[in-house]
Amino acid sequence: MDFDINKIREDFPILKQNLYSGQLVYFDNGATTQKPNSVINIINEYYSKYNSNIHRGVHYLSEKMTQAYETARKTVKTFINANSDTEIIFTSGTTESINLVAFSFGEIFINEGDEILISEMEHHSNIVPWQMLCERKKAKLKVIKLNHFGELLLGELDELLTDKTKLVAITHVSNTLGTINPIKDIIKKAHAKGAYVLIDGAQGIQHQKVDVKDLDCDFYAFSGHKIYGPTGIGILYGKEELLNKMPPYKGGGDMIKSVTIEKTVYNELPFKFEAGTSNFVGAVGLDHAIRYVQNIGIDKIAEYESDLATYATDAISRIEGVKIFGQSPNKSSIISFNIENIHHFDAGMVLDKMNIAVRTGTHCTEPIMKFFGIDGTIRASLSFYNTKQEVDKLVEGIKKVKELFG
Amino acid sequence: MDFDINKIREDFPILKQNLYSGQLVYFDNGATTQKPNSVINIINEYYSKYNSNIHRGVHYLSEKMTQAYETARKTVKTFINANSDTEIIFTSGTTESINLVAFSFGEIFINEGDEILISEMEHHSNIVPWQMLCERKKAKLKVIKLNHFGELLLGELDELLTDKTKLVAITHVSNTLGTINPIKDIIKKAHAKGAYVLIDGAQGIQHQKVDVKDLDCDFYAFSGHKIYGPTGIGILYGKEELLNKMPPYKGGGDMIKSVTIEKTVYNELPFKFEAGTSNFVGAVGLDHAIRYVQNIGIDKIAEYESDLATYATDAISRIEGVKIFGQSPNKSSIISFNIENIHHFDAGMVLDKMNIAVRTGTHCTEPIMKFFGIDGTIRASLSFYNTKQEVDKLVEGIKKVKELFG
Amino acid sequence: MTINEIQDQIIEEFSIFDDWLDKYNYIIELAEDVPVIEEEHKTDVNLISGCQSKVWLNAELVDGKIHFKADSNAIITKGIIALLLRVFNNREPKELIDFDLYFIDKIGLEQNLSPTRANGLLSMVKQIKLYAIAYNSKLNN
Amino acid sequence: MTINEIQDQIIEEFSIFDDWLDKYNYIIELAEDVPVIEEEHKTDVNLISGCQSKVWLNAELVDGKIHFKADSNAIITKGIIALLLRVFNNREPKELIDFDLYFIDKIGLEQNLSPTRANGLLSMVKQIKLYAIAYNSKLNN
Ligand SMILES: Cc1ncc(COP(=O)(O)O)c(C=O)c1O
Ligand SMILES: Cc1ncc(COP(=O)(O)O)c(C=O)c1O
Repeated sequence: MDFDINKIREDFPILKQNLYSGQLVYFDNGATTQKPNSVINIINEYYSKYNSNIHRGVHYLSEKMTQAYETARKTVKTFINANSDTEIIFTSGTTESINLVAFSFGEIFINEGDEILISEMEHHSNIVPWQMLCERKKAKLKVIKLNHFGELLLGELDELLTDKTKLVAITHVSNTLGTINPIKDIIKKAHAKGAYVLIDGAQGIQHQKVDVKDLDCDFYAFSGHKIYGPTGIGILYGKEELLNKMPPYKGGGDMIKSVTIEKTVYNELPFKFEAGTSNFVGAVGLDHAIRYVQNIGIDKIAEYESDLATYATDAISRIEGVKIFGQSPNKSSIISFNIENIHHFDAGMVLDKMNIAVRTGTHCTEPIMKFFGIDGTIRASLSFYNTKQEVDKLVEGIKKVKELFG
Repeated sequence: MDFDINKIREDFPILKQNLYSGQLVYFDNGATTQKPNSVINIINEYYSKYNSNIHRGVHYLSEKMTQAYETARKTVKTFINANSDTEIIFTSGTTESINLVAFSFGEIFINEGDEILISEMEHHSNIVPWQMLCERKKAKLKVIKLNHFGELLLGELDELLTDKTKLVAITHVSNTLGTINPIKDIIKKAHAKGAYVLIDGAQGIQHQKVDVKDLDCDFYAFSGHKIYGPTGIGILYGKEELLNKMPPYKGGGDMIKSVTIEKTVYNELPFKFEAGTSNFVGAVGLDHAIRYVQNIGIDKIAEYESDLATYATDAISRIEGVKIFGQSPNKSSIISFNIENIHHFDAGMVLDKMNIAVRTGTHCTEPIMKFFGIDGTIRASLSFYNTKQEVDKLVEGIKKVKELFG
Repeated sequence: MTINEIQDQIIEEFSIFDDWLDKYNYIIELAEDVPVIEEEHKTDVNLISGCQSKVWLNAELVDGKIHFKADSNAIITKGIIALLLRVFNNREPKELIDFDLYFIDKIGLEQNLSPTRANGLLSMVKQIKLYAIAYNSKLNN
Repeated sequence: MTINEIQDQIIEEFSIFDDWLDKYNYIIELAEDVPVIEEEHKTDVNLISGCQSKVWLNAELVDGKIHFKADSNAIITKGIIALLLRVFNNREPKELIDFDLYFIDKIGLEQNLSPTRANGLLSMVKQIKLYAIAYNSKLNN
């Protein structure tokens, strides 16, 4: 299939939206992505024709909905090349996936004095759950530091990894700096020391091929809404052997085999971790979002986005007074920057009025801000439906901002 | 407004669906409810026009989406008459709401030797979280028993409530027996003993007026998908004073005020309990579901459903060999029954082929099954869009089942 | 007859039904043909528990062939068991290791063997295969 | 002038803009009018923290009137502060206890005072009211 940007843009109704004085330029893809018609329509269709609770139903609709839900699981399994369906847990998003591991893995694997290793570039969702776990279990949180290009100081990894390190929780791609971490190496080193590894894939999965078998990660977490799917659905991939050892996270319907007041027997994987009514329509939406990505081809997407990011980085960095944060050669299509003497919030407000949606602030990564000694950035995060013309509008916008506040 | 059943049915596209040999008769409303066009359309509209991540955005779409999300919170607040928006927490459903309380309330209020009181008619989602908590905290789980009408033996409440009882967790309406519990009395008695009360409102909220201020409950939990809203969204109401004392449940974005690796300051209510990207489109869907219910009027709904349930109970119980489980005078529109010498699963399969969707099995309430010495029932759960003609079809279906297996 | 010949025969038999209730009626009749497991063999070991219906399955190797006995507390499930055993019963282990079970789909009962339908039938088919493998290696030792 | 007279005046002034950037340009100019809080008063006590921009507000009662000084690290926020202080500054406490703030909506800046926009402005308006209440009860004692 050819990568036809005009045809692709046709698939996303919101991109035709007019804001104040012209067409939306949506560069806030790191926060959430837009949905293709195939996703919007399937949600509509399932609510209109097949909506029914899953798993325990004897009737037609329930059967149909259950099949769609389990098909979604298979789609995810194939997409990330997991060994089996049972390794794919539906959650409400990356944050819940990480909290699930922090609780359930934590309950059984983390004891007083153990260490958990994260990095200075983590999203709060991959910091706070570990802080909470460390507090509960009297364990220690350790940190891989950054350099000024926004890369991890992996030279220090050998020292940071000790016999007490039980888990390394690291982001695949930094949502603020765009840095793509060499996770395969990190996983190998951690495993050599006997530590397990969780990858926060919130910004990884939608931009490049992820093969959990090849990576050999123990957990991989991501959100549906960041890969063109609906809100309220996410994935935790976990190795079956580990998931089997972990106690359940939430209790309720569907995660049990039998219940008496005295004793409850938990269900097998993946249901053990899916308590209560799942977001089954959300799962179907995610299924179709992934199919959409597969249809284009994740490698084609990566190539196009990389090209666009290079173009944007080049254009933005030519503007005088602009400083880009995150300059690793291994970068995703996320560009964080500030304009000299102009508050990021002021810039964002003016860009907004020029119909350009960027994010401003700390992007839920305060430790990165502290490292760079700033209190926020302007972040343009690009997706495969964005264009160079849109980048040009952003450049124009930045110039206008400079003029206004100059 | 007049209750015009034909007009109402027009609002639900799925009700026109043809299955094997005729129009769907959907009597599985206890499992999940169908969605009116207003809900389906608003989801479509938000994904097509306004989709954007909430709370931290400086741009138009983000502002728009945030407002819609916070408006949804206000709608819920008004609907259940809470004191303030800050008492309305968005969760993924009843099960998560209860687990949140089990964890966060549990962390601070439950100590070794304390007691939690539930009932024999609880859904697994209101049993297992408490079992898990009791195991973690070495607390004790106690149970209010049933009588053969499917009512709670509240005479024993005075003995069951002790100085050690910290929480009573009880369902508003039994999803299997239909019993409407006298929760206002139970709450009063529990409070008199110094115990807090959580009400599982999964089957309560959609069928009758719920006023949390009048009830004076400490927590009230329900699911969006059971009140004509989308999947993946639910509510926890909690008294502000209590929620303020409770530590957060999940860690991540949006629930923090500031994060350093060393120390995290949590955000205020309700955000403290909403870690990560919320199901914001789901919240908007729930908003419109509640508006739909408000437009008809919850009292009108209750009246119509009560009438329909009486008709159905009467008709079903006239069939020879049918035994109804749950015969409280205070009943919701849920009718559980078995047919003599016929397995509920066989009956369900045949009814399905007659286009009638009922649920069969334990309905996630195994302790009720144990109490009645059965391993399942056939459950018809009725909603305001069902009709007497549909009930007649069910009666016909049951007769056919008897014929086939007779 | 081979496994496939019997499957084809069943498909042929079912081709006359164009009404679901007639089909179920026939399946209900078939339920009486199941070589019923003795009460004392209805033990937990032989129980294949679905969430919705229970299935018991017992196997014995007699003269190099596997004799199955089974039962279910739901009649339609039991009727389908009758069909399955008509195909699988009294065969040599090696015949049961690698087969293509297609008749269920063809007669429109695929829902009953879907992994999401918790009636125990899919597990029963898996169990039959496991017995076959076990007995086969026993015979070859 | 009364609070409302000033509000009407501002609405009048803004009515000439039909372009957002012109409007912002004007607000940016206004930012220079803010009675700026002294650096030593930019303490945590005076900080109203929004997630996106910071706002400092200091109040003093002089001759029965409240003198406000303020600042922000974002210019547009500061410009809006200038407008707010034009309305609220140097008034008797009782004037500031119960007022209807309508000009922000009318000039199209309502987003900046929405509870969901974390720029500190809404908190600042609340803070102004709190100061007024406190000083008022002080005056009446
Ligand atoms: C009484 C009761 N409680 C709790 C639940 C769980 O609700 P959910 O599965 O939406 O979390 C249900 C629904 O099945 C229910 O009927
Ligand atoms: C790197 C990273 N991790 C985790 C998250 C949290 O994802 P969600 O909010 O969908 O749970 C995000 C998204 O903001 C992210 O960018």
